[in-house]
Amino acid sequence: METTFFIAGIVALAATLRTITCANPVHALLYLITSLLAVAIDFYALGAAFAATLEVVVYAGAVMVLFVFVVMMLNLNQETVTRERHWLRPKLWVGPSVFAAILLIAMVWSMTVGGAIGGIEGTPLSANAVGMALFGPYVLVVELAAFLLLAALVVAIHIGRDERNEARWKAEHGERETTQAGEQQ
Amino acid sequence: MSLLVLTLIFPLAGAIALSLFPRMADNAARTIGAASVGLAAVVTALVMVFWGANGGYPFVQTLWQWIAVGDFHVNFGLYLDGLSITMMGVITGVGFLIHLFAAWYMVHDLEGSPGMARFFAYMNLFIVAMLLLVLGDNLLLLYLGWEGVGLCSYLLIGYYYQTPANAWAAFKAFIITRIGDVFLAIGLFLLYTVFGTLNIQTLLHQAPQVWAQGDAMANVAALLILLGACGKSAQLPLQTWLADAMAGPTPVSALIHAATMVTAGVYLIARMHGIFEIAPAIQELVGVIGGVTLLIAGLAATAQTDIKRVIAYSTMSQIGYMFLALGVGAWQAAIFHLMIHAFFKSLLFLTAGSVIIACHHEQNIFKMGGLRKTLKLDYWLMIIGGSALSALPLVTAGFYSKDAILWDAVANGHGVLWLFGLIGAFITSIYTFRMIFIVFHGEEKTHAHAGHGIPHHVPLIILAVLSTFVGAMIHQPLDGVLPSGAVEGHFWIELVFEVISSVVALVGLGMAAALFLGKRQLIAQATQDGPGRNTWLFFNSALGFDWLYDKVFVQPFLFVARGHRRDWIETIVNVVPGLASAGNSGLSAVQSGRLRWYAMVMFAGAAVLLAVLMFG
Amino acid sequence: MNDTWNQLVAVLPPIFVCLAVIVVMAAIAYKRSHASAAGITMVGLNLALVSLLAVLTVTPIQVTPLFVIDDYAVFFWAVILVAALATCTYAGAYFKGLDDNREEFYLLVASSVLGAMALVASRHFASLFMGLELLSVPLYGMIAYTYRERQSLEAGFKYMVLSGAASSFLLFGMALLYAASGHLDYEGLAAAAQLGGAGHAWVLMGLGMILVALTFKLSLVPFHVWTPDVYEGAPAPVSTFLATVSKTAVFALLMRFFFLSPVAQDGWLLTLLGVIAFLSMFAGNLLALRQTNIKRLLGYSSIAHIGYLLTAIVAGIPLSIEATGVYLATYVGTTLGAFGVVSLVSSPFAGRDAAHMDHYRGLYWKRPVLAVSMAIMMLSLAGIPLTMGFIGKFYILSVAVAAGLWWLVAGIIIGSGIGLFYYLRVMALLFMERPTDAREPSAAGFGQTAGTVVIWLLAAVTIIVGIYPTWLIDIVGASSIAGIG
Amino acid sequence: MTGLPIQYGMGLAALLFIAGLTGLVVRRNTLFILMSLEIMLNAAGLAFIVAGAHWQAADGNAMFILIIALAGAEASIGLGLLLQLHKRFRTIDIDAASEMHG
Repeated sequence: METTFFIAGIVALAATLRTITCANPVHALLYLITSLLAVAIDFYALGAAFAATLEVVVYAGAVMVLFVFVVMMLNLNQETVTRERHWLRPKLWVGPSVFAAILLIAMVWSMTVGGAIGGIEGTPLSANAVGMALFGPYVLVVELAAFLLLAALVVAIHIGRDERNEARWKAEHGERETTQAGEQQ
Repeated sequence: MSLLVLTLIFPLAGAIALSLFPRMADNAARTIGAASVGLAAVVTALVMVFWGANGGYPFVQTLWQWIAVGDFHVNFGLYLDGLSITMMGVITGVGFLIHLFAAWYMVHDLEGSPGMARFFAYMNLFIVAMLLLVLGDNLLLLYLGWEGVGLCSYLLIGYYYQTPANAWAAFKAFIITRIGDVFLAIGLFLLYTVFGTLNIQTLLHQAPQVWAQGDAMANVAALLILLGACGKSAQLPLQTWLADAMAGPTPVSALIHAATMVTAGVYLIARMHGIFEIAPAIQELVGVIGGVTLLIAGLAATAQTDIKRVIAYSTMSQIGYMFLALGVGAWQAAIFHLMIHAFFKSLLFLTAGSVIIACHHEQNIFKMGGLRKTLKLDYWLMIIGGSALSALPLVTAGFYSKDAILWDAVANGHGVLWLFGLIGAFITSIYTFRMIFIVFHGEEKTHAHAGHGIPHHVPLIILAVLSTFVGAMIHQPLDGVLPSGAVEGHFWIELVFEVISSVVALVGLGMAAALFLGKRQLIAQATQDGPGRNTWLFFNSALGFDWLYDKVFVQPFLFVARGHRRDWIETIVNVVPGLASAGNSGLSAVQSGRLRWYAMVMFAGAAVLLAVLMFG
Repeated sequence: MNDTWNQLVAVLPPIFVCLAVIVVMAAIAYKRSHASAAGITMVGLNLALVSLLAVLTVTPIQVTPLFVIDDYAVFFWAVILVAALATCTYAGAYFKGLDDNREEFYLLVASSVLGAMALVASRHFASLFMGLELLSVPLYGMIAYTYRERQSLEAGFKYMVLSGAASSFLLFGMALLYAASGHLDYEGLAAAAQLGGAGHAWVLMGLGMILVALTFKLSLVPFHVWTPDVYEGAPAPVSTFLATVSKTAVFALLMRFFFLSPVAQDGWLLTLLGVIAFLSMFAGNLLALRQTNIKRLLGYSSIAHIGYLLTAIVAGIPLSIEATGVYLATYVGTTLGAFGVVSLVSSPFAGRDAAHMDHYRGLYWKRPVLAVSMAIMMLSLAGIPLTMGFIGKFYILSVAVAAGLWWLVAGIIIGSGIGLFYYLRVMALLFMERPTDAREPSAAGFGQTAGTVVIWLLAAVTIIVGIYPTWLIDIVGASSIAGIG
Repeated sequence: MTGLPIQYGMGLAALLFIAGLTGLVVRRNTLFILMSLEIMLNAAGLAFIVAGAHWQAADGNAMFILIIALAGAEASIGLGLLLQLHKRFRTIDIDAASEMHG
């Protein structure tokens, strides 16, 4: 279990680092997916098989596909990569790296020097237990999550609308009803 | 007794309505402005009746507790006793008459330009603040009203702010009275530190128990209160603002700078009489300040050319009488004179306003003359008001009030102050009738159009009636609130002193007639050049106090300020705004608008915060 | 059975808000109508407000291990619902002229309110997290709602990215606390405090990361940088919502967390929080000093105000809860009024908001009611006596004095001094001569009238509470947090 | 104590978290900023799974599922905003969107 964890962990870390340093968006996305898959393996190693499945299906699957769509829509080319390289001058990394180091030291210190609090057995946790928790004590929060997704959906629809399509629609159907309704007030 | 609150609510509602609709029609503004104060006056009358019917005991209406955090409690409480009900009567009664007159006056003064609603909004707000001042049962509420009337006074003096001189006059009034306010505020802090309360009745009750007669702290507290009163009431050494305050519209001068606000100092000292009684040295000082001010102001009034300035100096002088009365312990006489003075002085101011409008905004008395033919009503009103001011015997109200003060001064053993008062009475007669004779007699120099209409006549006539002996018959329910201070003398002795002061007033009248009724050559020659001219100029500038203050305070201050423009003291003083400015620039630079930069600031902030939390 | 019934009653207000969301969605699907979307939302929010009275009969009550509905929560629910109602009223006038879909906005407002309500009643990290996100995610959309304006879009994106980063901090902090204690509810964390040396660093780090996220939402230094841009770019009603609902909910939560969880009462942590409060007072006021955009100015001023308010948590005395309630109620009322004026002056929607100070020069001569209300709000924000802002500030000062936090007392006083300068500058501007070429705000339509009435009411409340604060204090005094007596 | 020390799991999460944060600050391309956000959220999810595994309770997993919901919401809104930004500013350089400042 430990070996699996370490190997997958190293892969995840390396892939993540490549994601944030990579100039080509498509490559970066692939690295990110790799990283997510590696994290999923870690989940499995820690006994959270259900979470691992979700990580693969939802994260690496659904969410990343959204990114891929957008990358395709943006029509990125070699020029983008060149510009990206220009934006990633080493000088820019100095400041963030310093603070990253400070934060990392503080976090690691809190976990190690601050005191060990035990280990992980890696006992598998059944999906049943997770479901019982979600629809037991967490049921109201799950409801809230539903509203969260609804709100996100509405926002995405409102903001992501393509006005060209709409203009065509308007031309076909005359003035939009909303304007009329607004004037009726 | 919840009626009492209505006296505050009506004018307040008026002020709010007027300020929310600044573009309302002039007629609506006039109606709201005058009617709201009129309603307040009606309510005041009802309050008086009920209060009297219930035996006239002091009455506290605690509306609610304003703030209570820890040991600090301030109530929103109104206190009604003989003193505050007298003041209420003056404020709402005379105030209403002046508002009514203003409804006539402002139409002619504004001549169609906008600002009617603004004027009445300020005026109504003033009434609210003034009522709060006299009704507040604690010093914090009193101070709130005190600052409120100051603010309204400032706004109204600078009402015609387009003229820079008016704005400067407003500044001057604000700054000089503010000097007094600062002392008063320090006085309040001192009282709170010593007694742990700001409730006036509690303070007056505890003061004699805490402080021995003549206690140093009591003296300091009384002195601070006195300085506050001096600022508001235009008494020496803070008297210089009042004459310039005449820049405001004439009804303002009548309401604020004659009948009510300037007498707030007298009210304050009378209200805090318990403190002054255990600080006799300061009480003595009150009398001396009053005596000196009444002489200075009287002399200044004899050499003015502006009709409103003459009356303004006479106001200062009459308040001097009230201070004198307070100083000699004639508490009731002081408040009596306050009320009578409100009647005849607002009459004089309003009549002056009527004359000014009749003469097409002319205020210089030497450009008027012979007006008794065209302005018959104004002439007789001015005679009545002037007689009351000069305290002509028996028929005028001023005779009874001023005589009481003079008699109390003698009877309480203040011979010198009595002499001051007597000389003052003589001067009063001279300048009053000088003004009347110059304006209404002699050759006609301008063509005047007499004012007419109910809002013009009614207030003037009512005030004129009150300025005669009728006004003196009003009984003030001050017994038990203020020590009477009156000393019963032998009938004949009192009579002798009354005759003396009557004779003095009449001699003054005669002298004014001799000097100003005929060709006025004597005065004209005497003041043409040489020492006569210098004396005239000296008097005209109110004994040069403006000049003196300029030389003693303003110039040295400017000199020091100029000298230190670029040195280290200035640098230290400039550090504060400099720091603020630098802080603003520095922090604004962080607000670059760039998301990456914002993320970076947050990243750095989080890193530092968490590192400090871990290793700190 | 009876217990279930009581729990149902306790969650009636959120249920009404949920219903509003669903019905608005259905209504949009059926037929788009701005008026009915706004109307349905308002009815839902009002029903929720009324049902609070029923909730008061069953409080305090725990609903699932995640929520506790006590008088404290009910009080802040009331504040949130009132603020949301005002926002919707302003939005009705503001979006009237928008050539785009306007109905979704109300759906988003209602969802966001749901999140805020969950946040206020939460006693567990899961409900904290989900409440906070449900509060924020619709806000991304609301801020960028008029996305054809580049500023609105830019503001929305900035807020989304930074808020997302802050959420990650929050979650990581929670994970650390969970790892150290095995509990996710505030009171359960007490077990972690007893771990002593071993787990203490984990707990401290976890709390620190949670604080980073919450101080971001409260826009406290050094996480305040986003505030002015977002306030400026967002449509004026959204700025209103952001400055009131979002701040109130997060602060109420922070207060509850600090009072319920013993681990949060670590001395060093509180000192650090005090430093944040101190810096916020100064940074907010100094930044506002020479600001000419009124929305940015109000944004900066909100930084300073939350800084003052944080003093109550640092003090950590029983009076703090009362002071927080009073201060937040007065702050929300005043801010609603000030932003309401900005909203109405900026309506009908015509490109960028009328946020520059020049738009307000001489407003008194054009729209005296709005100008006088704005003047009252400025006085209240400055903390002048006889306005409710004074009452709030007085409370905070009393708390700081009672706890002996003299350096914070000094900060509040100096900050208020600086604040006086720019609030009065705005106020003076309202009464100046109106420039001839000023953009004349039109004042027609039902939405404008309704908005004006709301602002009127707020101005009246500002003054009434200023001179007669007892009733507010009594209400707040009765709203205690369940679990601490 | 047997098994994997919890520090390793949390340490990995912390490393991923800081990598994401650094990417957020360094990258100018809007797309990368959104990816960095996803990395940070994922790291927080990992932390919960690790902590949950330590206590052998379902809470960690429940929180992880909520985090995934949030990640989905953030991604959809973020990408929607990104497309609009691209349309309005004609670039995906985030520094271009800095009209408001001061």
